[in-house]
Amino acid sequence: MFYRAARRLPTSYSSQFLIIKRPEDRILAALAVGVAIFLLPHIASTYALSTLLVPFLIFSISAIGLNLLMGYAGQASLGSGAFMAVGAYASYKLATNVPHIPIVLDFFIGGVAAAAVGIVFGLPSLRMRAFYLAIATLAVQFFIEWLFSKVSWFWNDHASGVVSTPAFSFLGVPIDTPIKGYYFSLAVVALMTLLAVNLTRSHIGRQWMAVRDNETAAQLMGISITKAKLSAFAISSFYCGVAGSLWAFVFLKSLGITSYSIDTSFKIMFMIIIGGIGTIMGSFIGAAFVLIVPILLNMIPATMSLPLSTGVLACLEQIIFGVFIVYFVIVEPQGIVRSVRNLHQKLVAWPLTVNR
Amino acid sequence: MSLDLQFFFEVLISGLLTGVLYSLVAIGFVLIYKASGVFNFAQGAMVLFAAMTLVGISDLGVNIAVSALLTIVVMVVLAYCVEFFILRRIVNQSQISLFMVTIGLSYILLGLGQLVWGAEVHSLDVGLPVGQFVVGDMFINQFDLSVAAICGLIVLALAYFFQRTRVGLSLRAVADDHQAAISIGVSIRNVWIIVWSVAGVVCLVTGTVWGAKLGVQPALNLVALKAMPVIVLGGLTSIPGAIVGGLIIGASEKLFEVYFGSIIGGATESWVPYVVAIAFLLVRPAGLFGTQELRRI
Amino acid sequence: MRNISPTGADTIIVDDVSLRFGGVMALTGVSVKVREGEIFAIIGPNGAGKTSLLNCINGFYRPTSGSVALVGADKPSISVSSAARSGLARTFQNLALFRGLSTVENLLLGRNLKMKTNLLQVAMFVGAARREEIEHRAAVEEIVHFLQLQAVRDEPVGQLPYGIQKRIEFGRALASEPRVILLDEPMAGMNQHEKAEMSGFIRSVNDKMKVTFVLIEHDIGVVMGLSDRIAVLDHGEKIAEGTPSEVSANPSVISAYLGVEH
Amino acid sequence: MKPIRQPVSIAAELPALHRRDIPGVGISAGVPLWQVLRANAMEWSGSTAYRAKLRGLWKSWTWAEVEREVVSIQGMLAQAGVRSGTMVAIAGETDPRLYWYALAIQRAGALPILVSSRIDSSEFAGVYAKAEFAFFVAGSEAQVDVAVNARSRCPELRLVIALDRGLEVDDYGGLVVTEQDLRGVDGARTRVEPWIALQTDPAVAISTYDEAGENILVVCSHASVGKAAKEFASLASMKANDELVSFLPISWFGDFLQFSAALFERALLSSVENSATAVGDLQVLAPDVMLAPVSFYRKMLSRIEVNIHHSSRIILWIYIWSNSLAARASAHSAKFGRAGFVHVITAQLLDIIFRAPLRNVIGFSKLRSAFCAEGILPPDLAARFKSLGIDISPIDLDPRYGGVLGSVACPTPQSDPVDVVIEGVELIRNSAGQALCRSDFPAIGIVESGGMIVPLKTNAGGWGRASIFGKIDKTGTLEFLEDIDLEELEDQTAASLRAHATRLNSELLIRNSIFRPDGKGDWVAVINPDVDALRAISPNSGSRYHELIEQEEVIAALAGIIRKSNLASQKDAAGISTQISSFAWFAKPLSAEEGTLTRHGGLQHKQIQSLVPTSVMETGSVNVRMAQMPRLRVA
Repeated sequence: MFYRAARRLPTSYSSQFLIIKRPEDRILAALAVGVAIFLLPHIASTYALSTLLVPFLIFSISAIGLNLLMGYAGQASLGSGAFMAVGAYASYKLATNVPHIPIVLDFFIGGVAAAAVGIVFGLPSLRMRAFYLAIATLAVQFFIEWLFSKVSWFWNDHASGVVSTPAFSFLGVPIDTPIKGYYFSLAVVALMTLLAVNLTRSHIGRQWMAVRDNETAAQLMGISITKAKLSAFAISSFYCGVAGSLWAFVFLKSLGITSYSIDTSFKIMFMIIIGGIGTIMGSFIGAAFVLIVPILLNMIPATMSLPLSTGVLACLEQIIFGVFIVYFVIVEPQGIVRSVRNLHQKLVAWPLTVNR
Repeated sequence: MSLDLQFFFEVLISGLLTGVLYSLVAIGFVLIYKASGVFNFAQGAMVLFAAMTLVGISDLGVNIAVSALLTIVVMVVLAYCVEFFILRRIVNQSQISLFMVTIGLSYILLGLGQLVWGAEVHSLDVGLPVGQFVVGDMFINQFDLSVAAICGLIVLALAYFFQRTRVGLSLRAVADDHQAAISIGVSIRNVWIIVWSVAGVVCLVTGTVWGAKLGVQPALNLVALKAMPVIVLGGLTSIPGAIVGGLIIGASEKLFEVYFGSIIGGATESWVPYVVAIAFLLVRPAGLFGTQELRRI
Repeated sequence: MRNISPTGADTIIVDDVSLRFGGVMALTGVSVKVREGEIFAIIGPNGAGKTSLLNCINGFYRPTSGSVALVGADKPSISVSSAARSGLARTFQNLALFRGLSTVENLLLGRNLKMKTNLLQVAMFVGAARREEIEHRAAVEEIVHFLQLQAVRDEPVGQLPYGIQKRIEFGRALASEPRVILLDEPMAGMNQHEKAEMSGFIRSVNDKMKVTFVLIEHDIGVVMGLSDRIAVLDHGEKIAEGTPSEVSANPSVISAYLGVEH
Repeated sequence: MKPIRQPVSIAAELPALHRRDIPGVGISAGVPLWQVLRANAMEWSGSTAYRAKLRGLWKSWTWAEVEREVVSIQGMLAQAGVRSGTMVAIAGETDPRLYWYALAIQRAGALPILVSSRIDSSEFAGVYAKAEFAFFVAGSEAQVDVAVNARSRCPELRLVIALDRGLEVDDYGGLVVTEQDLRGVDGARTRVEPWIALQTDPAVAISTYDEAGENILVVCSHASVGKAAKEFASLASMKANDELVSFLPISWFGDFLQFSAALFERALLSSVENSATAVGDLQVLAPDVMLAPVSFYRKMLSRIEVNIHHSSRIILWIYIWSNSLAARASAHSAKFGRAGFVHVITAQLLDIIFRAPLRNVIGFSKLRSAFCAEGILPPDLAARFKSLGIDISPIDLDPRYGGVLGSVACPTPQSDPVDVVIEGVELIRNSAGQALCRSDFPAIGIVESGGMIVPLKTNAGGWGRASIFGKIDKTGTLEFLEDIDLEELEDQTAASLRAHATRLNSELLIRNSIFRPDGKGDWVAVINPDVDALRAISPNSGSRYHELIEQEEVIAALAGIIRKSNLASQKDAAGISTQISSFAWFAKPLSAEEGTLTRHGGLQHKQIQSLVPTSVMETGSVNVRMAQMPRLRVA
């Protein structure tokens, strides 16, 4: 009853480009943004900021990245973690060896490096389909992990494999406290989300979806499969790369290959499967979901005073995520976003049922 | 025979024998893929799960043979659950989403295994011979040889199972053509259960052997991941492919590690198999023994 | 049935094309000349190699021997996408739509080759990119209007009825403003009413936009009514070519059909 | 045509045009429509007058814009050679410009001839033979093609003005021009003085059909159009700034009158994109008054019904409760002349919690259709929607158009039927006691009502509703029918049809069947066949439904059944015997879920396959479509 269909008359094609179509939703979105900017940082404890919100923002970037590749271009990838690593190490090398250039540029170049790697490892996608490709991307994952654990040049030949990242400042403001980190990553997320949305609603996004839905027909439209797939890989990796750099510089303040392991890759994939494959919104929902569940789990023993060891909790977490994946792929392949959309339609149609 | 040549052969043979271990896992993959068209990422987890169950039960003081039987029962139950909760619900979904499901499955199994039997390393001794004996002037690991023998036995057993028994025949029918099989009245669900059970048994054997070699621990899962390059290399649907693939992978990773790995920092086994597999795939997208299905326009 | 066959210049020249799959000869020495602005039908029993011929023309298959030339194309259409660039559009016997996308998006993809803005512009989505999007959307709406697709404008095409999907695919071919459209059984599985509608669309596009058509169709009634010239294939060989009346009079054609009638 | 008079400036008479001080009168009926438009433009220049969906986008025009548009169109037409007395045919659908052209043509003193948008070239030639128009305004490419095909039979046809050419390019040797081309001509914008018409001057000619299905041309004077429009407005209780929806072929009389009514009441008139999108567009448009063929209107209503019934239990409960409450309220008010206090309150509450959202959804604020009869709707449905604030006015049903104009409720039959005076119609009894009626212009009521029972309006006691029942055919002969008991007549027909239904439905081949008039006094049986049974008798049992219904054997079988039923009807005809002239079937088999078929069950022309006359069946040669097929067959 809050949503209404009546008297909403589209009067120009550009009105189709509105990112959020319904005014009601626009209000909601505005509220959400307002909360994210003004309320959250101040009500949230430093702990929550640094262990929940910042990771959420960073992971939603990489989730968007993977979603562009898997959801829109339909190319399965298990190597997102590796691409994050590439980004992180690239910007680390840059930041440490060329200290004067602004940090944002570092991150950008980190992303570009990841994109380059992405293109190289995207090449197999031209010959391979489905899980063959997935295996190929596993190769990326393992190779990159090995590379950054063995070749000490990447972390400036420090004794230990884990090095601390240099402190940095943005526009003269040192990003040192969690709040600043939060705002910084929020800005980055906002920008990259906008870009992603633009891509997906443009003809480039359509080309990706065309390749996903029907390669033969896509060729027929004069789409170069090679270009489409590689561009998808490049941009996806770019997003992951930037996320990787943020992860090292803003969240961990240190750099080690262990935080970009295959588990990370899986985590990101879970995010988009649960959140909603092929939708930008889904990336956010998924990220939030995947990050919040473990925290809730850890609360259980405290609240219900159950004697559960952390090891048990870890196992439970694994099982739960496994169940979620199976559930969503089988029951709701469109992810949580789908359910949200249905709710919207129901609201619009109230008190009638959604026709069709 | 010159020393380095001898050394080469030693490396090669040990590689081949490791490859046999990979093949063991891969055979399970192939069985499941042939029967239910599922690319079972959870294979490694199943191996680990089987091994842990075995160890766990025997640690309760149960005779090893009995606990093996019990484990088999568990694997059959598992197979039934998989059929009931997953397979019958995901008919006509895209292969990649089936793949996703099995990733979820592997998480469940890993979690379950560790939840029930604990995450610490168990040593497992099933009385396989250790030590080495000498052929010519080469040292060969008896353990690996016996593993090879076991592998051979399994292949023979499977061959008998599929060629001679009724179930095996119906299973082959299903593998060849689902619709046809259904139309001649093969209960596809039963076939699924059986195959997953058989795969479970194979997993148990594999797990036992691996466990005896490296000790039963979650890390086994990662080792089992290598079976994936093996099967894509061998071509998903053929057991000989799985074996040959295993041998190739095993040999190549060992040789590479020994001759180049040291130069570039070692521990290259983690990725070399994949690179080899991809190299093959780029030449033969359907793998060594796989058959290329042609697209109809 | 109309017999005024336009005296246009040859657009597509299929010269002595043979196609072999392993042991099977799909086509043996087929030569066809399609004239500018005509509706050219290819008929024949099932498995006569009709679709293979179409696939040769727009580059899905490379002929084992012989050549296919699209007159006025910058280069011989060796690949599918280059064929598309040189103004060749195509629909399929069993639809090749982008099932996940809406009708409008499918049609917009038809105009893909006309979209020039690059990644950066698109990422900003202001100025050129926006203008381009709007302009092509307008062009697509023309087709939506022409094919009466307004009701399904924003529906995902996957769930739409078969007849509509056929129409959308036709529209997608149209959207690329091609010189030649290859139609593979455009009316398969339609009822008489839908067939009439479809041939109406084909005819008026041919009349008004001067688009050349090459079509495969089983409904002889439709073919006779619609096409200017007909080529008859049987077992991969061309057994007749000419106006509808000539073809239907041709004894070898009749025998070929009666031979396989059931 | 009337002799040419000199145009005079209308500035003088403008004040007289709107006498808003006198309530309920407004602009007097005799004023030509374009003057009404101008009056609106002067008083409410800013407010929106028309809305239309073009290429998926909604465009809207204010009264002032429309006025300017009409003037420029007149200039354009004058440039093209339209003079006073010229005849200009118009055909098209759902495009407000069509109306504006009509106004511009009237403004030029010429006569607009409204032609059905679904006309074919031979009918077109027929209309031409009657009117010999030199100009033709074509709403869409379809009509252009019709005109082009008919050009050989229309020697005087000089110019086809195409409003929407789609992808078309060919101008057929200068015959076809687009609007843009004409605007291009220099001086197209030269302002031409309007033509001042008398009330009795012909305002519009409408090409429609008489009861025999023959194409006829109805000419109406400004006065009659105005009166009819106002009458219609009151019938649909239309108010200023009401929103109307129109998507009917312009030639449909009701459509033109709706347009003029909207003009008089200055209501906002929206056109949906096309009939396929109508339902969706309606939800967005949220109109106050909808004018639609009964079939469509019923579809809307029943769809809402179904929707509500499938929505949550609570909502259904509120819905039913609110309806019963509203019903009680109306009963109460009927009894005591005012609604009970409690009822009013609760009704208000319900309106807020239930109907308000319902409105937002369906876009029905106080949706009415003047063309939807209580008798035609399933009664419970009608009752429900009355209680939803949708009041439905009774009207006669014409099989082809789903409704006709001029059915005004006539509560009190006048005592003395003879001295009836109809506007411009004169009634006399001849020696045979038969009443003859002479009219200087064919009035709407008369022509539209060909062969039907119409209540005629008298001016006894001003706009008193006193009336007589008479039957007037298009020659103008009126015979009185007081002695006929209409209900009785209706019942007998219904009974006979029911008998048909039972006979047909008892057959294995036929699931169920409904009947609708074929406009020639006989009936069309629309059959929902049992597909499996059809397969059983068809030579190729594998064939699909749409193949099945074209097979000779199937058609022959069905025809046989119907012939049997016809004979039976003749034999045991108690009173009236109905005959089935032809039968049709649904384009796709109706499942049980798609609702049982009532006599008026949601059925549309486009759902029906082409008619197969039973007579054809008798002569054995079957299915013309197949006969055309060349001998050679595909495997």
